Amino acid sequence: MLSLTHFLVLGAILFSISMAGIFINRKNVLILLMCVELMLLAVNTNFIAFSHYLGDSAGQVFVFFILTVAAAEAAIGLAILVVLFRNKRTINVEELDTLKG
Amino acid sequence: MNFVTPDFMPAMPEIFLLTMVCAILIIDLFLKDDSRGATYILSLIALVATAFLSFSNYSEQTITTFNGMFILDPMATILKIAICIVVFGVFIYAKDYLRDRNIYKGEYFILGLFGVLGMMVMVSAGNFLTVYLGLELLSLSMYAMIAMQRDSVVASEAAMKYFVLGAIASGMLLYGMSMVYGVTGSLDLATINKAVSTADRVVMSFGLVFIILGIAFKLGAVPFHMWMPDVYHGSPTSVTLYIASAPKIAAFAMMVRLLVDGLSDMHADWQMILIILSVLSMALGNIIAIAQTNLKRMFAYSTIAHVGFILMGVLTGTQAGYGASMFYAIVYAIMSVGGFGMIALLSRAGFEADNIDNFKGLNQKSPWFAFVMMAILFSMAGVPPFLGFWAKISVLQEAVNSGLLWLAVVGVITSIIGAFYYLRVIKVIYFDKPVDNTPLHASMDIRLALSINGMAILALGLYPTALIALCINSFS
Amino acid sequence: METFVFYVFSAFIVLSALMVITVNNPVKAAFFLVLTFFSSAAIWLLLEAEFLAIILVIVYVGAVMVLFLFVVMMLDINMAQIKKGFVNNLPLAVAVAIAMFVTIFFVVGGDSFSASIFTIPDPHAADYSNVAELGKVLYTDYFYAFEIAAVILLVGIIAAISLTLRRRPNTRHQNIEEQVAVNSKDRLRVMKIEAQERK
Amino acid sequence: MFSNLPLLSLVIWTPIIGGMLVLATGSKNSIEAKVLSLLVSLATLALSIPLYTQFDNSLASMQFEELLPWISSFHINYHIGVDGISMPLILLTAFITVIVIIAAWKVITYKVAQYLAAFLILEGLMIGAFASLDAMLFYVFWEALLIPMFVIIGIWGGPNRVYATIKFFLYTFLGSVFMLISLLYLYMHAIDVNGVGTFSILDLQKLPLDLTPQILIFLSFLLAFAVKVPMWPVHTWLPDAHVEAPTGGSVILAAIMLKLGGYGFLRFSLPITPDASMTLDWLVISLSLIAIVYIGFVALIQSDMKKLIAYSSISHMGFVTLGFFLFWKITENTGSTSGAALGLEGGMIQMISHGFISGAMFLSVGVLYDRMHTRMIKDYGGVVNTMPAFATFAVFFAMANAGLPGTSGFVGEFMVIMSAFKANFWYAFLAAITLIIGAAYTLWMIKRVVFGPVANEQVEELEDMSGREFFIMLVLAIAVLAIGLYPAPILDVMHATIDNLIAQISVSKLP
Amino acid sequence: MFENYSDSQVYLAIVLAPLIGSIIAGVFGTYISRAVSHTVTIAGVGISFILALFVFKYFAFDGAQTYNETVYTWLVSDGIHFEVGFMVDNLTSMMLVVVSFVSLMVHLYTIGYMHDDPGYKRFFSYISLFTFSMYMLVMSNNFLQLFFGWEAVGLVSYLLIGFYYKKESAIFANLKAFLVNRVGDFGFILGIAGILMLFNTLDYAQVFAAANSKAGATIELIPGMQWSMITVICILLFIGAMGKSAQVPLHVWLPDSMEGPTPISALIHAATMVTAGIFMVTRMSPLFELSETALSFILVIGAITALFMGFLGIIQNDIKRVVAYSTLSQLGYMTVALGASAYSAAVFHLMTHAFFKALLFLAAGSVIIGMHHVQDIRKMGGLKKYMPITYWTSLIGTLALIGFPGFSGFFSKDSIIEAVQTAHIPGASFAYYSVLLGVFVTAVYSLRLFFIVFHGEERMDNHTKEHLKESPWVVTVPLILLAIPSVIIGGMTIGSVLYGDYFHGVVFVSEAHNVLEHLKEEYHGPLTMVLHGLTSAPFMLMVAGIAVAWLLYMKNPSVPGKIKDSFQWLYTIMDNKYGFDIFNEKVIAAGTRGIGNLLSRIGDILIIDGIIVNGSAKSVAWFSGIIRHMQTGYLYHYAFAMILGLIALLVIVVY
Repeated sequence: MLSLTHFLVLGAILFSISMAGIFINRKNVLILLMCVELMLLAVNTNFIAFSHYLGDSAGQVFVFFILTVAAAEAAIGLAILVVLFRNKRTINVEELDTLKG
Repeated sequence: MNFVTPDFMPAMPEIFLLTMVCAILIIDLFLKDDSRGATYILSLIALVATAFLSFSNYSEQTITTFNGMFILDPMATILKIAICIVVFGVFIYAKDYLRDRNIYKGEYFILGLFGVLGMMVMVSAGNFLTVYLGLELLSLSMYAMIAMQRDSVVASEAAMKYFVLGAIASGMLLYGMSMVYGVTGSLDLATINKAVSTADRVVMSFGLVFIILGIAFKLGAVPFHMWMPDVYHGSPTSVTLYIASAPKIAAFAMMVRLLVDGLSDMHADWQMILIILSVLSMALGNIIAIAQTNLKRMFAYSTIAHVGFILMGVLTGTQAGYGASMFYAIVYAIMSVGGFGMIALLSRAGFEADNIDNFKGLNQKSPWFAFVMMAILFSMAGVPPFLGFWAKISVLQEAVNSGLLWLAVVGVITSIIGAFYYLRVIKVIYFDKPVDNTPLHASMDIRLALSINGMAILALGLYPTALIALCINSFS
Repeated sequence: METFVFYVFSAFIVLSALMVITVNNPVKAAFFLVLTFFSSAAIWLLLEAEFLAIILVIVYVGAVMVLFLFVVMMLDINMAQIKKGFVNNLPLAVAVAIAMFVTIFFVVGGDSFSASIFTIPDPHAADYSNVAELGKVLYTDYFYAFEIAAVILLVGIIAAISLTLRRRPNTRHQNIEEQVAVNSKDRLRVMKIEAQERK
Repeated sequence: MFSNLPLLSLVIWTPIIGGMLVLATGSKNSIEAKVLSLLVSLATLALSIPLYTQFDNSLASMQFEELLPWISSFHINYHIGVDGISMPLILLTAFITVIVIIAAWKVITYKVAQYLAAFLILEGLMIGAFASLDAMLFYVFWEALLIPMFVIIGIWGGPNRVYATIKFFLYTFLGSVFMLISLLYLYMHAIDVNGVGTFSILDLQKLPLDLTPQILIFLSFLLAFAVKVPMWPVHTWLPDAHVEAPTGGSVILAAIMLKLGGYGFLRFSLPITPDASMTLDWLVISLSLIAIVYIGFVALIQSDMKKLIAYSSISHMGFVTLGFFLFWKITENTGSTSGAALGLEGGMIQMISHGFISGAMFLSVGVLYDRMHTRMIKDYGGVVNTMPAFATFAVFFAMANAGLPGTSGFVGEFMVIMSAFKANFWYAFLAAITLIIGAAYTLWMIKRVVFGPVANEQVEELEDMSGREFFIMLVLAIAVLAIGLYPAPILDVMHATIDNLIAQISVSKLP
Repeated sequence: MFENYSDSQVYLAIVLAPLIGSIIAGVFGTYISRAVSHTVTIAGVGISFILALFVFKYFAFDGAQTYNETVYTWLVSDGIHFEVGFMVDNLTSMMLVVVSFVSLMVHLYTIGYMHDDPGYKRFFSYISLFTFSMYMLVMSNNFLQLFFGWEAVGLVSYLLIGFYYKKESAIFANLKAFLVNRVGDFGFILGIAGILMLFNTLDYAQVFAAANSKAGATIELIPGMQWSMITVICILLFIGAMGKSAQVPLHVWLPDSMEGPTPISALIHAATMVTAGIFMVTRMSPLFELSETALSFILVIGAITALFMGFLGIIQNDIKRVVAYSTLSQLGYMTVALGASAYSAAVFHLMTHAFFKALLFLAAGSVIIGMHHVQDIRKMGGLKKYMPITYWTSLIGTLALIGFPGFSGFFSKDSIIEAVQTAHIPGASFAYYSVLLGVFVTAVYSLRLFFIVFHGEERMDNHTKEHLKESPWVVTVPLILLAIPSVIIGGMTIGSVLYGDYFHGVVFVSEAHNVLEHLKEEYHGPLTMVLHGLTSAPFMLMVAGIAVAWLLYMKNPSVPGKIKDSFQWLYTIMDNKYGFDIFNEKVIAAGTRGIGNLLSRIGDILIIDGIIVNGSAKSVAWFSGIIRHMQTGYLYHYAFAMILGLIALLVIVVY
């Protein structure tokens, strides 16, 4: 039978993959944003799993809000990306190094 | 089902502010660019009124409402007032700067006020959910504000970096919250606090680390500080002003809510983590700041160092320690807004005064503002009789009282290193000849506000009693 | 049965997530992300979170991912550049991911969340409405949070508009109001021109 | 008439507020700024005189005490008062500031108001530090006075002023932050012992304390005060600061600020950590003797007059610290405490005397510098030919610096050597070497600068002192001579206090 | 006139009169004329001289008790009263007369000698100040004031040697004088400190009263070795005396001090100041008597000075330097007397020496005036006919100096020689032969000077010769007035001073050392002594010395050159004054500067400033410069830092 651990491990895998994604991807900011979405997915899975196994709806409500916020976040993130692209004509992560030191 | 209408009164300031922002948003739509002053004035009025409402809401007792999601206690009231006052200053300092750069738009003020709302939510949060939502409300407003100067390469780069890292950090915070939720079965901080003793220790610690990461990111503690120099540097000064000041107060509140209200039984665990962060922040912040030539960047590193001190108070785990940190956070915000305000003051159309060399010979151009800047810098360095000294003292005192003498010693050693770069700026202001002799041109309001800011640093330094007492009493 | 479903969709999730981070083309990545979301929705259904599963599909896939794709299409991204340097970063990424996973696994994979502590809950009755349950609390207990979420969305709107809306001063556009309000004096001017001698 | 006034507060705040007013006159009206600041400094001096005349010599307790709550959360009070140790130093401060302001009259032309205001504020802060009976109040004054000094050296200083100011500031800052930690520790310890924390110096002096914390606290105090005094090896900021500082800055630095370090030993180190002082007195004594001898040698080869005088200051301040820490060695050696007060009072009078002499020496260099714009010894020679009046004073102060009996410079050295002999012959031996080296470097400089044939055309064209300069020198000379010939009045005010101090430090504070 | 001599106002008047004169001439110098300045100073000294005579009479003839009163309390510390006060007894009154008399003569003489000098008023101010200082020294009733006077005379000496401040050599000499004196003072102040430690008071009377009871006190200078405290104190005090009284090796300043104007050489560097050491040791006789070691040390130092400084007189060509070396040698005699516990003899010689040596210096000054400030004796000769008064007074002085029987010097010097002969402490026999040989040497250099200057070939240039004439009366009168005591004072006073009870109760001599008691048995009046002197060894040596001088410098003036050529190495040694100056300059002065340089360069600049201070600052800055590159600007590095931090914290907390 499926125990809570199954879902948590799934979440952990997703979380780790998103971490890996942040490192592998050094060229495209968009994919970084997608990695963030993956991370949130991992969190959501965790919350829902807990909610289910605790028999408490709070976790689900939390996920609801996370989804809401993530949507707004994505909108703003993409808007910033557009602004960035207009300025630099690139979204290459490696070229985002004007500011350093 | 029986639904009890919650008590709205404690949240009156927030409700009022939200109403005001919406009103301003609509009014702003109908304003032409040359009458943007109305938005500015209305925003200032909104802040003052909010601060006043918060003040009138002051209560010694802790009041909770909205099903425990909203907490009103003395700390919340004081911090809200502080946030309003600081942002009030931010708006004044930013006005000329914005106008000179053609970004004098209603969105700046509206987003700024939304950020204030977010901070107020954080300050009053009694639930993981409200902490998260307040944090996101603030963060999203700030991301947008940074990118607002759309033709600036560095601003968009800063916004992007802040956004990505901020998203990662909040993801991690959420991950930690999910873990804590898992073992305690609740999102309510008070409930969690009761459940900690019976909860699984390992998972709790695990979640705790993620939560601390979220806090530390917001505060800018090493090693979660990397965004700060770039973002402070890249943002338009008008926005740096904002990011660098009030949000630290909110971040402090978030730390208190999560760690003290929610996880005080885990004190031993988070104390250890915070000690590490504190030491790293103080050391690294101060050391790297020495190598900076950009003032905004330097302040960013100096902020990191200050954060180390803020952490030092909280990690003692004592009421007095929290009070000391709270005092420090407020003081930091006042100093920081003044410091960036000076940069805004000296900047003009087509010219950013964010290099240390831009301050050369300020004493010749304007002895008064040279003095104000000196007060700010000495205050940051922790030299009496300026306010920053008392902040350092309170925190160090609590560290010593908790037997963390060595940490206090680390603190003072790093602050000696810190004194060096502040002195370098003072040196430039006072001892060097001006490079260009363009006189200062700034409106009366910014001059007045900066003067009051500087004098507050001195006056409160001479008589910090009331402020300290307020902060300390918030926790007892 | 549930176990089987879990493993199948988990495999989908993991694989597609891996594809998201490894493919070069952001469009492909977006589609793999969509796949991940779909699979997750399935997993969520296993956890009796029907409303959220639906929301995930509708809001995320329907709105957010479309937004992503829209942006990808809009931006003229140089694909050749993106391909470089992938292998160099792989070992580090894998190391970090593994370290992360091992650390998390140590905590969640242990006894803390075993079935003995978190007993598998009984499935809800058939007339159980996840939506109703959430709806009930959302507007009562979570009223405050709900309002804040609304504000956040407002901020998202304001931000997105103010960041991306470009007023082009040089573009020609009609102003109906102006056209209608025009009168002959504005349009027609009678000028008296002095006769000039031809040189 | 004065009995109802908060005299001490007036003495502290008159110059500070006066300084603010001077600042407010702006840089345009330099003459108004000058007159105003002179009046303020004179008023301060006048206000400080009742401190002496109404002082009760027979009391060891604090007099003119004022106590107001300040920061109640940390039990920090605005608590001020004077005893026989601090009162003379306050008078000295008020006096020297008047001199400095007169000396600046014609010399400073750049941002006069700021310059004078800085000195007035500095004066208030220094007096505040001397008068503080609350450790945190003391610390506030102690640190705050770095700021005007920093500004003074930095704005009106020499070409290498940036290095000097930053070095000066960081050195002293480094020294004092550890003291701060110690004070915080003591506050906490007071909570442990009495249940309530305190920063009151007098209460801290009564606090029982284990040896290990005492030693650590002592070392932190030592660092703070040693930097200020300065003692070898934390002295290197002083020559740089002096060389770069404008004349007035050098005068205040040498005459008053160094004394804060010596004062700190008496007010903090000895009474708060007597057992650690006993354990580590060898350290202070060694450092003092090194300062006296080593620095004497270093002074000998200086080619810059100000540097030479700066090193000479360090060497002379070595007597102060030596005198302060002889108590235990004397009791160990002779079995009686007789002679200890001699050392302590000798140190005190050495501080006061050094205030006048070093001030006068720096002013003398200033007189020359204002005319020739060089401080190098080699640029001078035969000044006596063109400036006979100046030469007279220069030789006089040089002799005072060399500790000639009849001048104030002798009194302290004499008393400390007398006391040191009781502790150990070799202490006295090494200390007495200053008689030779001190004379050597001072008079060698005089020989090269003042005496001899006219060295060059610039010297040929020198004008003798103006009436203003003459007046300053004369006043200082009279002071130096008066103390040298009749030091008893100054010593009488401190007997009770010093005896009390000795009684305090002879009792162990170990619980 | 002054009925009650115990009235302190008399003593105050003695002290203050010259001080007031000095202040008037010095401080108000610009406002008064030359005449006023010399009048007031001479009046001041004159008053004090007259008062000193009365005081002398009071003590010497009226047999007054010792006067010991405090004028004011300088300071009180630790219960110890440091006071300024006067102690006047027979010794003091005699010193007062000598000092005031010589000083008065010098004041008068100065009117003539310094006639054309621009520093006229300054000079008068200085010498009056000196007189004041010397009074303070001799009248002191405690060690503190003694030290004050001690240093004050040093100060005036410094000012006066450097009187010609434009002259490099003068300002070098005064620095040297001050510093060498400071070396002595270094010992002196330690000695005073020792006194304070042992007796807890600096008052003479109390110290002397307690001296015997503290004789056994010891001090551990080097761990494990106990030294007698009294010996240590005495040697330290004597080091002070060595500086002031120019004993080897602290004598080097005295010949150089001749850079000062001649009246100074007479007053300070011959008659009074340099004898302060002798006076001091005599004053401290109750202490010195307790330490044979110290006495022995004194004896040997004195003997070396007496003999070897005499040798140097033979080869000097500067008229004043010859006299200066003679002074050194004579001071050696006095010191020898001290060492032999013949304090009275020392003071007696001090007195006679003051007169004839002042006379010789002033006579030399007269010659210098006549020669238009040429001081090289090789450019003189045959001055007898031009300057008769100077010639005759010089002769008297010379005879007194060489101890020709009947002259004052004879009585004092012979007594010393005999006293040493009688002494038994270690070093006595060395001292005896030294002083004996010294008689011969004294005769040689004195007569050499005399013959070369006043007799023989006239070697001056014509211009000088034309203007050569006897000095004015202000110069010659003091010469004559000094010549009188040079002749008679010895015979007149030897009976009471040496063998009478003049010093009874003033000078203390322990039974074991009491050499004068032995001599007293053989003493039967001055005349017998003269007669006896004609047959004694010193007389023979003196005659031999005169003969040698006559042979070498009158009869065969070419011989000295040949001797010099054949003993070149010896001459070189002597010409370099045994290398003391070279040693001081090359080793001590250069060494000190070297150490200073070393400490400054290596200690301060390199180690403390370079490595520790700037080094740490630089290393922090360097580290900062390096570590700032952690902030690469790359997003993934930032994220990496976060995740690494996260994992690290997880590892720390969870495990």
